[in-house]
Amino acid sequence: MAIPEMMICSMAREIKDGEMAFHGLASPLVAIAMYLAKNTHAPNMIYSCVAESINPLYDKVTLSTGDPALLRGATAYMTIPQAFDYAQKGKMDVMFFGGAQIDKHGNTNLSVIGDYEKPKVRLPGGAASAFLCMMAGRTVIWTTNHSEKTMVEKVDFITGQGFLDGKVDRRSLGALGLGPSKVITNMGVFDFYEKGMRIESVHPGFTLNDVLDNTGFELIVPEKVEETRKPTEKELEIIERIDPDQIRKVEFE
Amino acid sequence: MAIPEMMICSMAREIKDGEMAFHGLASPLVAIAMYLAKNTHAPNMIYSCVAESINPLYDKVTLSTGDPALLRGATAYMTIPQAFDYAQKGKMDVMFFGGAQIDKHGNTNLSVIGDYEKPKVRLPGGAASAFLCMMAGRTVIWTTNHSEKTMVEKVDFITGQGFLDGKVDRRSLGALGLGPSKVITNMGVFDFYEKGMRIESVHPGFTLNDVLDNTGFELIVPEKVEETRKPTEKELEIIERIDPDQIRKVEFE
Amino acid sequence: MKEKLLTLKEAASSIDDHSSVAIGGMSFHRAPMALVREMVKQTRKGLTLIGREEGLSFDLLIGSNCVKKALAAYIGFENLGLAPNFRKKVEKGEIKFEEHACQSIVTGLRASAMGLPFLPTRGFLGSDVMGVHNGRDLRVIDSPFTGEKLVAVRAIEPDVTIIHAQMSDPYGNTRIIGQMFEDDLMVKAAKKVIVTAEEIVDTDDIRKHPEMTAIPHFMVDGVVKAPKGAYPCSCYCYYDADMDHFREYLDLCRKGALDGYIDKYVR
Amino acid sequence: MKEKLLTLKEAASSIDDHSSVAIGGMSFHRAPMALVREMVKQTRKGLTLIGREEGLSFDLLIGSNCVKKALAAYIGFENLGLAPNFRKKVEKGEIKFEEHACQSIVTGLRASAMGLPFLPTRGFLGSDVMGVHNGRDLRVIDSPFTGEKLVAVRAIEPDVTIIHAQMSDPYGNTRIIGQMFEDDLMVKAAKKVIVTAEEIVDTDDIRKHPEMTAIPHFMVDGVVKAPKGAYPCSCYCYYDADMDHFREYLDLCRKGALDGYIDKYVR
Repeated sequence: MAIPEMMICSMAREIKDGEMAFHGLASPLVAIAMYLAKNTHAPNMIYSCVAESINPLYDKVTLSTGDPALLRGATAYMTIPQAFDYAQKGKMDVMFFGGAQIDKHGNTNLSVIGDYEKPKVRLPGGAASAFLCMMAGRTVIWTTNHSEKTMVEKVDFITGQGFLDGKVDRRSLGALGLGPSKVITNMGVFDFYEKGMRIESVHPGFTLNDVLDNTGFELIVPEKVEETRKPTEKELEIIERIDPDQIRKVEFE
Repeated sequence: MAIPEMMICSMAREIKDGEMAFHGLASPLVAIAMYLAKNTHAPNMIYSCVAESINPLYDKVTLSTGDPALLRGATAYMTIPQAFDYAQKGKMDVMFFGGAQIDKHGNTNLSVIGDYEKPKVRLPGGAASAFLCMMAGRTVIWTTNHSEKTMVEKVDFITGQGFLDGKVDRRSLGALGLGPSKVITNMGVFDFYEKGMRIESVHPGFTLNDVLDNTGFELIVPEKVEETRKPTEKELEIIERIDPDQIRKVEFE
Repeated sequence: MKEKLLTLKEAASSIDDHSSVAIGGMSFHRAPMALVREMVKQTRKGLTLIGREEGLSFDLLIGSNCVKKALAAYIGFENLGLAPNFRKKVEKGEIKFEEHACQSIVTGLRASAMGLPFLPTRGFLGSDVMGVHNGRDLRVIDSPFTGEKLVAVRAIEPDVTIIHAQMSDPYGNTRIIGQMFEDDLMVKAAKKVIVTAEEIVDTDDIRKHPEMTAIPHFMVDGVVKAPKGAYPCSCYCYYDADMDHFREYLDLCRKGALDGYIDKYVR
Repeated sequence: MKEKLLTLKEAASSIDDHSSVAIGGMSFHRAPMALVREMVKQTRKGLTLIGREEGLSFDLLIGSNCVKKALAAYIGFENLGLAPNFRKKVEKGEIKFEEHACQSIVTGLRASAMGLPFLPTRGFLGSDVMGVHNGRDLRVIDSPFTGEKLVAVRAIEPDVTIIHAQMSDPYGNTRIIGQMFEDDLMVKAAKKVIVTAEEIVDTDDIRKHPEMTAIPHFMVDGVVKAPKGAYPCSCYCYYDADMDHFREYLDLCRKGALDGYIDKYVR
């Protein structure tokens, strides 16, 4: 099964028409998903991104999702500080974040494996996470590496806030947004039910047991586990058109 | 005697080469003085102004000193918020302020004659005064109407901070700048000596007694009262060139 | 993107009585005068006006009894003279004026544009402008790291911001040519935004120079085609300020004949 | 205006060991790489690097033992992989990394650019990023008017900011085409500024479009003519990022052969 396309389509479905979505660096799957959403069910979504561009008209997705080329054909130039100001007014609807670790409460870690001062692995850092995870209307978390090492009981370091310990009210910490709405992995799509992570659907090619065996905490399993909806012909065509160079596969290598 | 030119030349002399000077609205005398300074002794001064323009190359001074035309030929566009940021870093050297009332400690009033809540005269407001009088390296104050009503013992309302009560240390109130360095009127030029206002020079055509009789507080009179240096031919020529429409006379009408 | 074209009449009607309205432009320049005139015609009531350095837009609305309060750092006509209606109404106690300095207007708008309840500034201490606000909108604070005294400025969030620009597309992607005069901050700070524009252009034209879009479409609620919409104020690259018009206004107002001006230019 | 033209060598020499240096650009884009390489060649020591989302500029200086501390929100090579030298040096405890989020870098630079000791921001609470700063540079405050909890960010004032731009005149009037990437904030925040530029243009050209001057001359201390000065990073409208060069860098570093890279491209 074509997992990149499956993930892209799942991401695209998280964007509603008229909403503002934002992607950061190292996010070709998200960039393609945003393009896909805009060219299918969400023509009025506002595409904003780390390339400081609003509604770009680019020909094809770039390996760097901060590429200056994304400015061409945009309806506006909006700097990162300006975009963050707008997010701080509660007007950024959806933000997508990757996580090297993702825990059962939707917290993400892009900082360190191990101790902060003496890390086993120093990761690149969370970029906008600690800010936007509290500001965006909701966050969508993704990983292309669904495994016990990625999907963990508790992240070593909370870079991006999910539901934290699962008990605290995010609003009491100044959150403007609701927190993680979905986790999209190479194996399935997950949502949160009473602050626990729940299986929404499993991608074709994987079984429920694949998912459970590769998750480092107890997932909530619904009565009926759906299969993730497959990309349509039209969706695949749009994905291929915007990504002829197959950049969507880089993260799976 | 040509008082507008006398005042313009006195103002121009307050700008040192390399300094950043700023003018606001309703300031044709200042605009001409800055132009004059730049074209005589201070070629490297930085001309900044409420028209959000740096080093404009305008042909002639405009009746509105916030005229968009001042942007033409500028080396940079700098918004008011950006200019204020720069002032807040202590990097704006000289600012010129008019005053409907000016008191012996160099405080200025552009707000109200009488009580704030029930004013006898509601003046236009101090524009940038309450901020820039504390931020600018020094302020130069002017009036074209040197009289007992203008030059008062104590302003009815401190819009722009001078030396306040003459005792308080401006720095204890967060001032980055030294305060008023000169007061330039239609009758003379004044400086501050131990926080009292002192006659520096009297314009040709006026006597010391004219000045004293028209001042509502006790001026410090130096041993020798100088006559203000007259504009040179070159200065007059530059003034005429930049102000062929005689806008410099408007404030005297 | 959603089309947002309105007539002047519709735009003015969409501004509620008793709302707070930030007005773009500065002094004689690029104020949204056509919309202001329409507001006068529709006899808006009880408005709170917000601006930095203002002239005719404020004085006309004040003189026409549309205003209960104004926040600004300067209201006047530069070297043409004082603002006659502003002056008279304040002196008679008929409107309230909360005097700011430019920086507190800028800082309050910036705070709101940034989604913050306040921002700090330097300056102000020692000026009686602090007393006007009496701790309500300007308050002395200690800087958290350095302990310095700064002034906190409360966010200024206008109910509506109205500006005049050179160009907009039907969706609100707006170009402002030349000076910005904080129109961008007023837009970002406001709950609702109306743009009047000299020209309505195609989005394809907007896309040729995204860096020229001062205001992105999603910040705008209504777009009005209003050629000469800043007149008698200037509109950079389109027309200069008509100083004779301002002189006529001032002459009439000083004679107590604002009605004559309104009959001639507003109704 | 004063001419400020320097050679790359002079510019790099003017950056003191142990100073804090903010580096412009973002990720693979418009970092001042020619000047960074010259700094490596001159073996600067003990630098504190400041940036938001950084790649080769940081990793090369870190790998070359020029750095004692870094402040950033991201150091990596996007989908090409982790930053090998950054990772190794932090894991070995050889450099200190103060992890920020983008917004705290932006806010700290903004504070300094505005001449303020701090600025507030929302967010951050609940993230372990707060703990990294332990109240030193990020601190919870109560908003003065509303009582809300906000985070105060201490001003970030680099000793030196280095950026690469498309054009500058000899005095430092600098045009940046396309994305700004906070280069303007870094410049305004810094004590000293060096601009490298693809082209040195006449001031007469600058004066034709003042609105395109991203950085006015008086904020700049040194100007270096450096064609291809961002390479292998992209420079919008001049050249794209050379991804093969980045791949070569990463391959060599992963093999422990940074010296080979330096021999080939730096010395």
